[in-house]
Amino acid sequence: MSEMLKMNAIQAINAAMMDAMAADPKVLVLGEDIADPEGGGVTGTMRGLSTKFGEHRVRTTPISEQAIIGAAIGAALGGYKPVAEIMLMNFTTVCMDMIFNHAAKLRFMSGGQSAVPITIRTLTGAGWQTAGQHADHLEGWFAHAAGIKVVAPSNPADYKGLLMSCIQDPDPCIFIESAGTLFVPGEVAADQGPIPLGVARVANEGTDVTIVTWSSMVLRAQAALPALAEAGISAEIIDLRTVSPWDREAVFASVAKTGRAIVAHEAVRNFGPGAEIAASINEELFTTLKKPVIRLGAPTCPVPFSKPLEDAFLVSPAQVVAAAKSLMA
Amino acid sequence: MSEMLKMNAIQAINAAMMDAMAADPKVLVLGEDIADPEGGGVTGTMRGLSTKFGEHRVRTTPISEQAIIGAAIGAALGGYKPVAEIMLMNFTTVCMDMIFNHAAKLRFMSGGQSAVPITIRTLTGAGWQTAGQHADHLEGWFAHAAGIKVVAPSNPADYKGLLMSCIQDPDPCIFIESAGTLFVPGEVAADQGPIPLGVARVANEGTDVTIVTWSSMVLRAQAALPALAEAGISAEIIDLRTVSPWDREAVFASVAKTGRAIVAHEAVRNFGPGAEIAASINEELFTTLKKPVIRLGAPTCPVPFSKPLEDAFLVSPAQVVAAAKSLMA
Amino acid sequence: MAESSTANAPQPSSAALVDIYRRMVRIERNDDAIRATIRRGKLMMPYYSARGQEVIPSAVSHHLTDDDKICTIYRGIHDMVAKDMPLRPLWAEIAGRVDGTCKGKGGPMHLTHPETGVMVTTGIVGSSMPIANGLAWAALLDGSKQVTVAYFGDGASNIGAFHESLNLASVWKLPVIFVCQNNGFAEHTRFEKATSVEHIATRAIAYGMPGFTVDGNDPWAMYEAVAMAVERARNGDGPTLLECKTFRFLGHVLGDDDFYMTKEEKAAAMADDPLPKFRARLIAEGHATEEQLAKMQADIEAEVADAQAFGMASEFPSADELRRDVFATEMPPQQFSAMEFGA
Amino acid sequence: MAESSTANAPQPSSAALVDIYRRMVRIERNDDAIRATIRRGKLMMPYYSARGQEVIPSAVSHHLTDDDKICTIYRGIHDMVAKDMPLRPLWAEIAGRVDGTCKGKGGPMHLTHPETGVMVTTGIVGSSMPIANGLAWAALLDGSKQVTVAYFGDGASNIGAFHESLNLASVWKLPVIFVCQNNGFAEHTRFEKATSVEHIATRAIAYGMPGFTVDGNDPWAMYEAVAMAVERARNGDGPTLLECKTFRFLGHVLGDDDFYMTKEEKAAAMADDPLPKFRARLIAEGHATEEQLAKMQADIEAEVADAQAFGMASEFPSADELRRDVFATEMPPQQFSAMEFGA
Ligand SMILES: Cc1ncc(C[n+]2csc(CCOP(=O)(O)OP(=O)(O)O)c2C)c(N)n1
Ligand SMILES: Cc1ncc(C[n+]2csc(CCOP(=O)(O)OP(=O)(O)O)c2C)c(N)n1
Ligand SMILES: [Mg+2]
Ligand SMILES: [Mg+2]
Repeated sequence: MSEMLKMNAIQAINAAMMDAMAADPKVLVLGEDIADPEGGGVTGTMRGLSTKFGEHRVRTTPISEQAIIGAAIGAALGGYKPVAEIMLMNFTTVCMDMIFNHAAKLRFMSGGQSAVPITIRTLTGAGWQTAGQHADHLEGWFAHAAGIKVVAPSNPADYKGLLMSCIQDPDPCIFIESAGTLFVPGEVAADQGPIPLGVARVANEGTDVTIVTWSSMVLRAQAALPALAEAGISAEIIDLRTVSPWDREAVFASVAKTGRAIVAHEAVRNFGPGAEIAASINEELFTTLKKPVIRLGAPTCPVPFSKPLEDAFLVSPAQVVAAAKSLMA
Repeated sequence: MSEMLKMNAIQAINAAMMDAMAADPKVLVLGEDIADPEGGGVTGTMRGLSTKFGEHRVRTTPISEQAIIGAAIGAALGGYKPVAEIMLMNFTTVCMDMIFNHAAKLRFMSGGQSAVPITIRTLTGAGWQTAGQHADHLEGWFAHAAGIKVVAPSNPADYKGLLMSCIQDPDPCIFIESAGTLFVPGEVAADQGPIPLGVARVANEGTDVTIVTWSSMVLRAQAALPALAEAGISAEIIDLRTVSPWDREAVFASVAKTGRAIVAHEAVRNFGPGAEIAASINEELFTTLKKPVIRLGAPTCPVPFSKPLEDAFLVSPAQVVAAAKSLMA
Repeated sequence: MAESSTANAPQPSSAALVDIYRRMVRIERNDDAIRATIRRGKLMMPYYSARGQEVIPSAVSHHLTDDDKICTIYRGIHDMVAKDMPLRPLWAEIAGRVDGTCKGKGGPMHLTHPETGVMVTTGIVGSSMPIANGLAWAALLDGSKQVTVAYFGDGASNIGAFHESLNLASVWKLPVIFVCQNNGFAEHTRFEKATSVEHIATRAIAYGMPGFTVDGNDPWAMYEAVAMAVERARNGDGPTLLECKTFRFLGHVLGDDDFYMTKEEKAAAMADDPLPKFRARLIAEGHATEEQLAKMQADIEAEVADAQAFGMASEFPSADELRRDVFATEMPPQQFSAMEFGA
Repeated sequence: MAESSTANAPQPSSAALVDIYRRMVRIERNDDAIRATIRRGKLMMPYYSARGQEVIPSAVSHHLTDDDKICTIYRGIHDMVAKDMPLRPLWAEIAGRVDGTCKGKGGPMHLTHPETGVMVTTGIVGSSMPIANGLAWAALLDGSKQVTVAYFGDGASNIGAFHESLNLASVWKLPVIFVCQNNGFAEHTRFEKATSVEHIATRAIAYGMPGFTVDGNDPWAMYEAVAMAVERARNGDGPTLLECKTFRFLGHVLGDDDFYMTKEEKAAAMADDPLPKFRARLIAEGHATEEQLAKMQADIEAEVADAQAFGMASEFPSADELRRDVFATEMPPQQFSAMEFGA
């Protein structure tokens, strides 16, 4: 086994980019402030890339998200593998046409002639008091769109391995970096390579309740484990890692075993991505389920500024515990 | 009871606009080609308005959807009730920031100081062979967004009454006009007034299976009724009319009665709005349900051009029948 | 504000003029056949004819090779035909058949043919431009001399994507040409009612880019303007904005009754039809003979007839096609839909 | 290309100059207090200081009344303070408290105060402009003389919303003023690296609109340019684009280490701080006395101290606030979330 390195998600993203760009001269990077004269990205994830690989491959852009995604799509049609940064997920709303009507559809609409192997990296998530326009988890929108894969890691090793897979993938991927996961250190193998998309990870084994989750919510579910153990509840945490297409087999296998399921995410609960997973579990395991699936997600409101409100907005470990207890009752 | 008029949805929309503009000088209209010199809208829904109420209140715009929704929001903040047309629903992707980050959030982010009583009318739906970028049903996205109401009528009377309610509503509404419903005539009372938002309609009473649906899919569900009757299945069709917030009481009451539910819509099934409703039914009526809820929706692909593919893309009455039979089996 | 094109530009040879004319005839004959087929009820589709705008893409494509790329729009079949896209897969596509260039899945608004450089056809106003930039960036990285053309309409010059694209192209000095086909109307809206500037080419000033307003119905003016823009792009001098003034004879979409324009202006435009005018001048000035052009037209008509027959005879795709080309890998049914309840 | 402002414009009176200075001091003293409070760990928020940019909104607001509206951005507290927004609800808001102008729900990036015309504060680059147009349209319909100002940065001039907004404002002749605060940087990106034109004001040509590049740190130049733009708007002559050149002393966001600029350029800009310069000139030219300005400053400091104390003493909102103001009607819990599992 290779040496294990301690790093956070930012460093893991950087390592993935370094590896990917070194391995494949077709990999490009573009986005606001991402070249080194501008700091290698606002959180430093792209640091060093333009110095090492040149500003022709690593380009800082104007604040023009439609032009960013358009340039990525066009370069992809020209044979490249661009990694485009949309600084925050809420800003995908100014370039949603390029993502939804073009990147995601060109392969299908062209009858397979046009591949768009782009990766859109984007940061989001509540917790930093950035309020209503900087923290929405919109993976549900992208999961509902045909033709784009939705990836949302929770830990540094997955950040590295999944980003590498997104870059190599022949289809467009949106890669979601969530605030709550960004500075949490973890172990990453020095030679960590691609981790396949669409394959979930068992973040904790258990027998009583399955918690299906991803991204920042994985950490909050893990934070509930001591209290769950104390309550005598053995929880299995399935970290989906890829929200679409999601790992149906892994989820169904776990719920078949436990007979109880919680689907939890940071995104708003109402019409959120958890509904698909809950509905699917009900469809597949109707007779196996001991209790109806519980969905946990943010309340139906914009992300609030005030700290106590922001705390209340996020699904807490205590809510996870309460949900699990109600399933065991 | 007032005189009943025969009209289609286009005429009903026009009638709603005429009434609303005559009743309230604060009602404005803006969008591409919507004044009379440009034909009163591409389908003629706005015909006659600018002639009657003046081009200061009924303004044809440039092809600038961000500017359209922005102007609507600003005019709303200035005390008006603008009805903005985004010609087709897919074009909401070029102004999604204005809709999602601004129209839907300003009331909350301002702590209640800013009301944005705008109505966004938009046409969509497969069936006209307009292919991948002109026919997506994206109500699931808007339903997932806090702060905006999502209305999707199926028949002329509802078109009129619900549009009037959207215009009067103190909050932003997106009003979805679906191709399949546009030219189907129906009876509308001459004095048809507002129909409350958030209240479903029983489109067909039945006892065996509940079909929860809206917009164009209501017609396809109704088309399944003869075959269902032939199979001895008594189906209750609930036309939600408002997708968000939806009428939970009406749905739960019907499913409590039938014990079987189908949720059907034209939108893509995967991570679609039906998932929320199916998941909620499972949550509320877990022990009452005789079979798992079935969700019907479009396959996970862009809307195809070729006629046989477009036909296969849409949920057919036959699929509804097959689903109902499987619930009865 | 718009610069007018330079005096010392290259003049087209007879061969060049005849080549431009050939592309125009191919566009017109094909357009005519499409309309006839729709009218006979044999083709079902929204059709945005470009009748009257033939000169623009013909002059543009004359200066391009198969390696050069175009991104075009719903009103773009003329652009593709000018780019020498083969007509058989085009017809099969608009008929929604498996032999269509997009297997019938894209249809007329999304025709794609990478071999001849037809990279993207979009139905979203303004969206040809951001993608064209990316193709041009790829060409720069490749070190090729390849040029990318983004076609769009006058109405599209008011949408955000136009602005972002021209700015980026200028800052990155991309080998791209922005060709605005200004036909005076956006659907039913007059240019003046929606646009704050007299000449769209003036907007080039806002991007430190050369911009020219050209008579898009004049093959000589177009030849010259495109030659210059292509040369700039190939020399690494960056993008150019060409505003090409023209007129669409058949309204926005087939069936449109043109109520929004005066009979007089339409009649005047049609009386000035660039196609017969150019033909007459080619013969009068000795660039071609009557026989030569008649033969050319007959050949083209045969090509169109063959393509039409081919397209209409092709099979419809099977419903399995819905699961293909969503991703590179075929979608497994369970990720796809509740098709198990299908009929 | 940018026109320079006219020679026969009105000159500011002493009272006007002192009023502009007052607004500047209020901005600066308030900014200083916010930064000090953040540094003491008493306020948690992303803070985009506008230190160095005080002249621009002060000169603008001098020409406005409470009925006139502004739409501003995340770096916009200076714009609000210049508009005489009261400081108590401002402080309570940035502290996330119930007495905040947005009940603590919006925070510093979404401060709103309709009574003083602070209509929208947006965190999305470019989005102040489309909304400002609508307010201006409403004013036109009302038949009022009300003016709307849209503030934005140099980086925002490259986004699509800028283009759509200026075009619409021009075509509709809206009483709106587009005030670009060009501080030379968009986050860490230099103006030149992202922008294809030397002067943003040049872009006004693309919209048939007057555009001026003004020294945004010169109160006299700003006074004059704004006077003209406001007069145009009130007279029904339509929109104006003002590009106001300035510099932000404290980087993009508090904590930013300015690595992307040279020490020299920063030092030069700070040596040219408009605030002490203006103060000295006010006294030297006899517009105000030392004592008068000292008293003014003391009063402002007292106001700021009071607001700060008020804000920090206000209560935090209760979690029920999450269900309020989503819609006009409070959300019923079951439409809202799975809060029943809450803790
Ligand atoms: C973003 C967007 N908005 C609106 C439309 C609807 N639409 C289709 S074509 C068109 C007019 C475009 O006019 P122009 O750019 O002048 O091109 P032309 O059709 O004249 O060739 C409009 C408004 C669209 N397709 N995309
Ligand atoms: C649409 C969008 N893209 C990106 C961002 C992230 N962002 C916030 S401020 C900023 C820089 C803006 O620069 P400028 O317009 O010059 O204003 P300044 O901050 O200098 O006042 C960026 C890129 C954003 N908020 N919105
Ligand atoms: Mg046009
Ligand atoms: Mg700036």
